[in-house]
Amino acid sequence: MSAVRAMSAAGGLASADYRELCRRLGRPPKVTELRMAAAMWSEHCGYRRSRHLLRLLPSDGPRVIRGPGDNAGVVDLRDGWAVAFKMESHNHPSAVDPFHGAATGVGGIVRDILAMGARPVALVDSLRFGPLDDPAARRLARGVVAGISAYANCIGVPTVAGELATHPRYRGAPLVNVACVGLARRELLARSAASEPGSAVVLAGARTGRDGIGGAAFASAELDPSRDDRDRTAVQLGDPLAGKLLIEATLEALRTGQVVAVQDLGAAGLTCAASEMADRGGVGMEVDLDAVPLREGGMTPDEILLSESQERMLLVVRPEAAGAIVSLYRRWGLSAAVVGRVTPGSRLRVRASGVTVASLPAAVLARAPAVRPAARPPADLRRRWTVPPVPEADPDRALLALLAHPSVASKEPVFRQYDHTVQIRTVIPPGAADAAVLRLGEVPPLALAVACDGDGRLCDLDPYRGARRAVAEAAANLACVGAEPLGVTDCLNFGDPHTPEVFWAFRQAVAGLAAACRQLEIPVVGGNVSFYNTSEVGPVLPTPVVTMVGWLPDVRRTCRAGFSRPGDVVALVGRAHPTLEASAYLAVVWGADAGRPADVDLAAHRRVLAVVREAVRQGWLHSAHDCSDGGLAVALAESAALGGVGVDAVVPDADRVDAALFGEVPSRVVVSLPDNALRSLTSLAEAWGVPVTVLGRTGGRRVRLAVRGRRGWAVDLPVRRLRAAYRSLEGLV
Amino acid sequence: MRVGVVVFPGSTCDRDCLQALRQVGAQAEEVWHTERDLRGLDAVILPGGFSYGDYLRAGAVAARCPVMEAVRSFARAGGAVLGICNGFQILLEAGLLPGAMVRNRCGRFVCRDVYVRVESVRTPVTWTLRSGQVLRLPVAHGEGCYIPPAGLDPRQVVFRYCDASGRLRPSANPNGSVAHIAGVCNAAGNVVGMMPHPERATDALLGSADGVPLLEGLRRLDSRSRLAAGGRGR
Amino acid sequence: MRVCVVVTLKPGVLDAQGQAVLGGLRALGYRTVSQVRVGRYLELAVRDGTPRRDLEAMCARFLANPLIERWQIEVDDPRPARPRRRAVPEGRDRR
Amino acid sequence: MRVCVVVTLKPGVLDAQGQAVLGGLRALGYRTVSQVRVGRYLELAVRDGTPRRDLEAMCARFLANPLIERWQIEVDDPRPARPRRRAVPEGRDRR
Ligand SMILES: Nc1ncnc2c1ncn2[C@@H]1O[C@H](COP(=O)(O)OP(=O)(O)O)[C@@H](O)[C@H]1O
Ligand SMILES: [Mg+2]
Repeated sequence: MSAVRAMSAAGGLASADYRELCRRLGRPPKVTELRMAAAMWSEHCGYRRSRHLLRLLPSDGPRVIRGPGDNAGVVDLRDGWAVAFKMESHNHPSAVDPFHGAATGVGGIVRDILAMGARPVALVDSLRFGPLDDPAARRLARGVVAGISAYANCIGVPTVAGELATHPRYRGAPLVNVACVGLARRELLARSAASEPGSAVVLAGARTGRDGIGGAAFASAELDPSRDDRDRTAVQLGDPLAGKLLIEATLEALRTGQVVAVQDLGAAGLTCAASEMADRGGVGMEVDLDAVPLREGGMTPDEILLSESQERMLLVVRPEAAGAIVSLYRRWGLSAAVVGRVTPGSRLRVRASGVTVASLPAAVLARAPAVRPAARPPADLRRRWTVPPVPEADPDRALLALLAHPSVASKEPVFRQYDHTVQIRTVIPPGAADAAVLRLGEVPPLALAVACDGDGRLCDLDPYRGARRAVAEAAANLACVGAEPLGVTDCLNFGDPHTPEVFWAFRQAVAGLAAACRQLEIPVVGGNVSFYNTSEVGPVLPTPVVTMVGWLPDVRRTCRAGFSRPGDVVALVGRAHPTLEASAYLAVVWGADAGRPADVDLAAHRRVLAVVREAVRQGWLHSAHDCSDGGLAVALAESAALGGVGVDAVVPDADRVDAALFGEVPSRVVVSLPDNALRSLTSLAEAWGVPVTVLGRTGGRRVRLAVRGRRGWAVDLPVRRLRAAYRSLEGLV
Repeated sequence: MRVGVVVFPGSTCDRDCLQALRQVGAQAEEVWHTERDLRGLDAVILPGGFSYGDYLRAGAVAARCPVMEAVRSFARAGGAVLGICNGFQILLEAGLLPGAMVRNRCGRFVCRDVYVRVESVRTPVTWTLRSGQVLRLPVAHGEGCYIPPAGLDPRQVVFRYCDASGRLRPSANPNGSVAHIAGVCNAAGNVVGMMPHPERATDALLGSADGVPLLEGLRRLDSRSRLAAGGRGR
Repeated sequence: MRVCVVVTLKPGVLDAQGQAVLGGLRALGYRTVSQVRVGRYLELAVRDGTPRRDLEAMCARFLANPLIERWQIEVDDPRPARPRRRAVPEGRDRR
Repeated sequence: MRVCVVVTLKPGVLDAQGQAVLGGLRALGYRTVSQVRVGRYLELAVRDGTPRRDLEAMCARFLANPLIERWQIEVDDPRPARPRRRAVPEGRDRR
């Protein structure tokens, strides 16, 4: 037994897993095999604790070409064009080295899109940090933003949307999720399943070095600052120039028609790519490590197999074309070499210096044994559903505080550092509307829209409802620019799955995502799970993040969020009873994360979105903005601040003034429109059974808000002051 | 008019330039960075991006690659050369334009729309415009703070950052450029470098179409030389 | 006092900049150069007598990334009466 | 031989990086730092005996931009029998 423990410990595999490996092999593993299994059976690569739940997510739809299980999901667009998208986390590397961690996160997700044969056309970043008054959190935020900016700008992919929120529960454990969207010709879509025995296996891109060894296992363990030395090798450095060249070279290689399959090298490096490609295709593969182009001398076979050096792709190529593909990469200034071949059977054989260091069925590595952790709701949940008695805050001050909170404030200081205009597609840039809009010169006048949402605070109070709200909000964001959803990719950020409360939240969140996507008929075509997001302050808020991609039939018919003209009617589409439970108002003004979040009525939500979407497409609206954090008052103030136009409005009453102004509930959209369009809007809404309430009119230089049935202006502030509060992130990142 | 767009390793705006040139009716083609012969081209664009990762200094490595010898002879023979953003930096590093570029004053990458005022109409990109005309164009760069050499001839300044009404103001200058300079040309006027991206301002949908006349200037160069031959050059 | 800090990547860490510079030198015909590593150089004006451990802490916490970089501090403190030898002389080299 | 090159901006040229580093140090509470200049440090492996003027030319033509930068070359040539004093010692400073 102690021998088992010693062996498994040396390879980094738990003893139960070690026994399972012996059973699958019918013999004890060689040391190299053990290390390969340890990497592949890590949570990060193996999805051991999440796989059975992820199956609940609906992944079918009439437009879906590739769903989960591939490097990225792909949905059909029109005229032979398809859109690929996927989101991934790079939380742990970013905690250790924010700049390089975030940069390599961008590189990694871009290669997933590339591996589908798609040209990356947009990036989306979703970020969480501890409160920014803490210098350490500010440093993390600055480093992460700088890292994304450095990599994304350098490879010429615009970063067009994103999120940034802060909460004490992300202190020391930031979340860095990046999504990439790509465009592909359907007939050029690549496969990731190796096939055609006899084909050559080509490793292309950067040379293999010692960086990132053990990264997969690293992302599957909690961060321990005292283990500085061990983490050291886990930091990977990106080379964005190589990343850019890899995009061009790989797309060119795929156009030759000689590439049978391709996959990026990510976690667990060559081990993961080779075993997954072989397993997916039901073939074997031989790899000769002596042929791998190395960056430094003296690397052991294990290091070569597990290196997480960035900017590499593994290609399966028709044998007669191998030479041409290798020289194609070299012409782009990258290294490339034939490192093996596809074989009949199902075995992955690895040789080094003429010795076989590993020979095992690819499935042993690629199909990690499943684990079903225990789940239990937090004992204090019900207590946290009770809202403490709070007095009514001064509405002016509450509004300014909400606008200035990093989660609400303008993210311009962030996205000003991102090139968001390269590739000349960006019709609605970040910050201007609820979603970004990109024109598609390939299929005019179509356009793509992208939005990204997730609310850890809501999920901490009710992960099921919180996840549903994230889906609902992303869909609302798309509707506000006139777009219809094509699909979702998600990133699930949670703490240690061995903690039953954490795993319960995970399970609830997946169920919520699944229910919402099913009912809204939006397929989940890919995603990523990140566990072990834990620091001294405990696990992070349970944070499922949803990136939703949609399309517009006509890029000229879209809409922004800011009031654009004085004298427009301001109306609220959708009517639901706002509540202070789980509201940003309680959190920001009263420091209370309390109450049970309102659930979203998805049937009603769909109808509201249908009305908004159609109104945008008809060209009736001058602005559309959904009510989210901070409720109606914040939505109105944001539209005023964005457009630089004031507003006088009377909001529907509630039991308290603060609830009327700042209460939250999904399925409400603030629109502005000319008088002559109001009748069209109301009759459309009537046909859908959706209430429309006229709130007031744009104009002037102040935002003045009253509550129906109550005297005087509750809020009366110059737009200038709202704008100043809204710009509170200036200088912080 | 045949316009070549040079593709350096790490260029990111090459495809955008090709697309925008074709949109204004120019015949546009890629020129690989190892090319040594630019015969047959009427104008050359060095596009934006991060050539060679901008490692060392922006544009430093690209300025020393083979195609730049060809660009040098092309320019010497009077050919029109436009460097945009990284292309501008490459021209500076190659010594085809005067001055140098350092990091933006704020220390960060800046992506936003700016206004520039046309200061010289004696160049192949501005000859169809009015002096003093204000254009709205996007910038996206980390190293755009231009430092002119001592005694730069003011006639070599082609664009300056300004506000919407054409006034020179520090708040309208995105990078701290000396004297608000956004673009310069060589003494002969045929080589131009500019930080803003005209190819990104080719449709009101993208926020501005003010880049169109600049690219059209290139496309219509032959009519400019006819004008010049007829003695009506500006 | 003047403090010079040289920050370099640890051996084995990918140095993309160094590669690009080497390529550039080769393209210019300097074939005698076989390797280039690129680092950062910082020159700080610090109040005289600032203890060494403060300087070390600045490097470890901010000026360098201890995971991938190492650093070298040279202090030019006028106070201790030691010979003023410049470790990394300032200014352009005189030929 | 090993050649170390330090490239710094000429005085008077805006050093945005230096400003940013200074700001960062201040934010961390290091108030004794009053100025920071940031430069580049290059370590080249060059064939022994490469003449000084070649190194100068590399700097003037490529490694630095003479318009805004100046440089300092330190050569660690094993051949000339002079004391092997490292100008910029490599490796992390030992305490
Ligand atoms: N939260 C999730 N929702 C839907 N699909 C997921 C999720 N997490 C992972 N997947 C899918 O599981 C597969 C494996 O994911 P991952 O290991 O991140 O892929 P890769 O390593 O190729 O980037 C992918 O197809 C991915 O889309
Ligand atoms: Mg992948």
